[in-house]
Amino acid sequence: MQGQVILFQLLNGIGIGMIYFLLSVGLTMIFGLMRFVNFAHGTLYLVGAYTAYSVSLLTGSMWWALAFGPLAAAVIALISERLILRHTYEMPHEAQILVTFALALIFQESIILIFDPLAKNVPVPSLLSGIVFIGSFVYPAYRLAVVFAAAVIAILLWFALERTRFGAALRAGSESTEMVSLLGINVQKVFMVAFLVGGGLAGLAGTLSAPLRGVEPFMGSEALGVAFVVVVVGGIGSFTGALLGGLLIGVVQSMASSLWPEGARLMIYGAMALVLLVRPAGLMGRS
Amino acid sequence: MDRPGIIAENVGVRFGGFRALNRIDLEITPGNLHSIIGPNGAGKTTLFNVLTGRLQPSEGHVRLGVRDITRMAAHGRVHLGIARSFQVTNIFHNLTVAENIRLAVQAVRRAESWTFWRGVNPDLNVEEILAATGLQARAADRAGTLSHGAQRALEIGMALGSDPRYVFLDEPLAGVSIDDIHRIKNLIRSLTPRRTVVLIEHNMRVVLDISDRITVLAQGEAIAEGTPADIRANPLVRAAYLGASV
Amino acid sequence: MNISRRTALLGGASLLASPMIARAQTNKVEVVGIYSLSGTFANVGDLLNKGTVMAFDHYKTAAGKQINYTLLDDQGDAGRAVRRVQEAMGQGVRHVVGCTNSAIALAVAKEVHARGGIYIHMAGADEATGSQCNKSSFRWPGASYTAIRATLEPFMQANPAAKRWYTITGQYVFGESLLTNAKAVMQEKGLTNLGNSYHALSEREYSGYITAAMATNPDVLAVLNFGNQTVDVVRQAVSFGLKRNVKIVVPWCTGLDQYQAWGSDIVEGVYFGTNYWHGVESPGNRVLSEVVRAKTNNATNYLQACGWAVAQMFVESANKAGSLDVPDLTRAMEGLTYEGPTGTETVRAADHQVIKNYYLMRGKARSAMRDADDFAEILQATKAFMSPEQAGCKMA
Amino acid sequence: MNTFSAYRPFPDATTGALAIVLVALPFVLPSVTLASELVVFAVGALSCTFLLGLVGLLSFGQGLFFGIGAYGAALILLHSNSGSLVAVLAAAAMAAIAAAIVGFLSVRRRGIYFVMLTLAFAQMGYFAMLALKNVTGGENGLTGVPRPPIVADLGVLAHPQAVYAFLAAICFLAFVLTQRVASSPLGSVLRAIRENDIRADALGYDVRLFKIAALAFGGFLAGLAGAMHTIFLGLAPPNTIEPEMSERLVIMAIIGGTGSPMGALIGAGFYVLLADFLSTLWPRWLMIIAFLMIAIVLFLPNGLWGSAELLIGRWKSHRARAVSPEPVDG
Repeated sequence: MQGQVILFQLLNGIGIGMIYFLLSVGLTMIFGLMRFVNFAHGTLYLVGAYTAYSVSLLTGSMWWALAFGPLAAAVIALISERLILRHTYEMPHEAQILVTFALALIFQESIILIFDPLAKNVPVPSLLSGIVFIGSFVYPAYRLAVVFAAAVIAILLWFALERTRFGAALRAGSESTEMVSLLGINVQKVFMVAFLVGGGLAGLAGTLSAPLRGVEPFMGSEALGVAFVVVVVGGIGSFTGALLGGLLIGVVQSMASSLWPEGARLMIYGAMALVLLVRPAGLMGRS
Repeated sequence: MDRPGIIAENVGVRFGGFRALNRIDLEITPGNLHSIIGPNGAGKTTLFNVLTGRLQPSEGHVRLGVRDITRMAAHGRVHLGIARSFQVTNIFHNLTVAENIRLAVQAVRRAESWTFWRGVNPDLNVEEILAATGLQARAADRAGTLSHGAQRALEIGMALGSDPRYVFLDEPLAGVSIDDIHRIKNLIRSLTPRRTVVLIEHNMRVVLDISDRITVLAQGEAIAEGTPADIRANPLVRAAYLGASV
Repeated sequence: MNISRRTALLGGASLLASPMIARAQTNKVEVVGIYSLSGTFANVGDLLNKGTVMAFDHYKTAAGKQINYTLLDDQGDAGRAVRRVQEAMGQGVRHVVGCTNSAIALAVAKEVHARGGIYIHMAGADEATGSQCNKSSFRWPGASYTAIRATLEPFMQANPAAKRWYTITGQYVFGESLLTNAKAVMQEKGLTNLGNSYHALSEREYSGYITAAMATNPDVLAVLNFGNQTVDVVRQAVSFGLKRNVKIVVPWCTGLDQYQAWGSDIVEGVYFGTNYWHGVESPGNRVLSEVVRAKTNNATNYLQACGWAVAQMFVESANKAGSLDVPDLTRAMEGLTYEGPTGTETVRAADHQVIKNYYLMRGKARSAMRDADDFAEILQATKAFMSPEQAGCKMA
Repeated sequence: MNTFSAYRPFPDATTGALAIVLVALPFVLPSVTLASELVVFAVGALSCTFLLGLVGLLSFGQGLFFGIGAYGAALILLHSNSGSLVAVLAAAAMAAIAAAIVGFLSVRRRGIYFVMLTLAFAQMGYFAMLALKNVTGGENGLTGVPRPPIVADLGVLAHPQAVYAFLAAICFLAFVLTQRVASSPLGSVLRAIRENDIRADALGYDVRLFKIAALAFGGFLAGLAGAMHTIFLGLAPPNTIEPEMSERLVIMAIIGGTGSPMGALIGAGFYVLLADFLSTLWPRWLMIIAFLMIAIVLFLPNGLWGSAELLIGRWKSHRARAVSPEPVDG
């Protein structure tokens, strides 16, 4: 029995971890590319989730939400990059933190204005609303679908980063800042794409998790905390790091909820501090 | 004189798969002006970093006389009398010239550096170094506003601030105008024999003129060592490095 | 103070933070409300405040004087709440209502008591009318003891076969207090407590706890926490198919707003305990429902009812006392009986707890709902309260 | 340039200005409690101003030390019969020790990694507070904290005015101490580390040790503010140790400008007064603050006080030029 519980916690952890990965991959790319600290990244997750809520309310279908959630987040990411964030690239860290933190506040308060401060439910797409039997245990079909979808996206992303010239530039740039200009690629364009893709993925994370946990206006800042942990654990700028970090944090959190539930949250920060002290650059980072 | 020398034994430095230094043995004799020369990428600055404590070698030892200082941090070695200047000008740009020197002088007075209940001590020996480096007139100016040559002089002045027994100067003449070269060259020469000077320099005329000993590095290996005359005559060095320039 | 010099000194700043509470006027009574409209608890504070505003708009006067209500936003911060109360009371205010969480209520209760005011609130912590009770503070809702007794006991009576229980509890004072009470009931009834999972205050992902619960094969899963966490735990438990063979009981639920957050698919068949339900037939609730319907065109939720109730208690006690002096009000309040949102409600003199109904409800199937808000039916209404001695209230 | 990194004489004109402002505050503000809150947060923001402005360390964990100061003072006052001053100083010392420990663990990392580590420790501190609820009261906090006289029977803190006077005096001393440190030999070392830590190391300064010391002093200031907060309110609520507290202190410091200790007072004042005023106007007041934050960062990179200083400096040199025919600076 105990072994089976561990197996299930592992499965849960992978599910959470995959969402953490989607949430964090944009943050780590932008971080790596520009040494830019985006405290507004959680907002994109928030936007994705609320778009999912609105779209599923309007159309009655979660499938449309899956398209619009990431799109809305990507557009918002792009607009804020063009309008505000790029003016801060030359500024010190603290200025960037303050500006992006302020942006996050603005979006959070706007959500409260547009909707209201209460939590909302987002229905699971009817096709996936059932449960799957695994031995004597059951598992929500939707959660399995999320793991599957995130895995597919991770593979696609890996392909785009490994097998295309532009992807190579993006990856090289995020792992070493000077590389992009050396490769003779338009840096501005790389930044824009990073924001667009990274924002879209964070939005997708929000969209996918909306039926799992509902939506509420403060989910963005909470997601940001987790995303930071994942990025630092994985190593700044590393795509594989975000994947590994996301999975590690997801599994640690899930396992801890069986072993030491009240400390589940403490554990992820503990894991982060531990990784930083032992491997300062993160699991996959280069110092 | 019973001053200890600085000794490198079998020092090697690797960055990942790249060997920056390989089995270097070196002895810096007290009171000498010892130059390290070699083509770009030969490992000169890496050797400097190992000897002054910015970098720990992957293998081998660094000793000061009989004392092993391989693992000692850079700031600790300053207190043993080992100071350095940097290849790329490395000064406090937003502080005044006098403040740059004063910080260097203050560094070896531990109690003074931790004093927080009163203003800075004006008695510190700043004037003398300003005079030696020819920077008196600019003492109150922001260091960042100095000309390149004056900044190089300030670099050396800061290295002298701790009144060191060993001064490591990394390309002090790089980018310095003809007029200043002579002045800085004389300043460096005047440091010995009271102090021991270790010098990295590309200007061969100056190196051959003022050095007591010269070590030649190429691709991380010491290929020759001797007096300027020895080095001038060494066919290996001529082939590897000096070429037709001498 | 010379106004012109003051203005000259700090420019706009003095104007900026000008006191918004008018000095005591003889024909008016100043009442302040402490709610969080920003910060972590903004989701609750806004609705609570609206309830209070609607009540004062409706009653207009207390003891013949016009009510002048001012909201003090505590920003979810007990320190700021106390500071604003200090400030208001320094300007002569004596009547304070409202709170968004227990920490704020306990801190404000001490402050109002020390400064000789009266405070009516809706804190969930048992201490409010227990170890930390005081002469100046009154609490409207039933707290954790009530929630457990009024929910679990009738549930157990109706489901004698459900013997094996598992609990998921929020790791904070209120959750602990629900758990302690629940364990006591289980022990009294000789039920098996299979285990408990604690989760942190900031937790959002419960699949781990739910999996742990499922592994023990329980008959009943009791969800012991509040707010959004309750919503999340139940939603995720249902998504794991738990409803097929496990009964879910949520002793502390805010009713309508949470049902709306879940949707009827989740609510169906789940048992809830709640302090208020808009469908209750009573004179007090009729008034409340009409006012809320007129203002918002919606049914009343628990938060609005709470905000309403503390304001109503103030008005009722003032009218009974015919005075707004704090000692008179306190005397009038002790033993006050009035038609409140849950029917006839009484303020118990010994610990200043309002004795009122608490409801056990069960979610309806979508097809059985008469209107969009008819999520659940009331199975039982109970007035279950700890005795003041049990609660440990020694009036200071 | 008007930055903390420029040497300033001690005491300077701002020392006197600070004294005047602290005396005037309770008279110009609508309530003395508002003035008290302002000086508490001024000291809290000062810890960030000091670390960021003088040493170049952006700590997102000052809320942790604020919280340790707040809870420390509350526990001392609840469980011993020491006077208020001893409680405040002891709590601040506890915070300083905690900051030194956190510093020891985090100064090995630089730049953004350092920021993340301080953030993580601040989060851990919050969860630890929740976990130790027998000591800290969990999410209810510690209430009913007594407010004994300052020392023995002297300095009774019965009235809000007396509390303000006590807090303002501590605030003044904290600012003066910070100014003193900034213009001392130690301050010059910290400034050098901020400018160029590799050079400072090569000159013979143990950069890590100096950073730890600076963090301890920053922790002391934050702890002092936390303890003042407890004296001010008579309670230690959980939000004193929440991560939001860290954010708030950093925001105040940056809004005010980290170029001078006065920036902390201006930033704290701006935030506290604006929050107080705006929250009565519009529940979504945070949005206005957020817009102002962006505007300040984009258009006044030196912060409010830094920009004001620049203006004053420009005006002075303009006037000097108008009076004397010779240009003043070359």
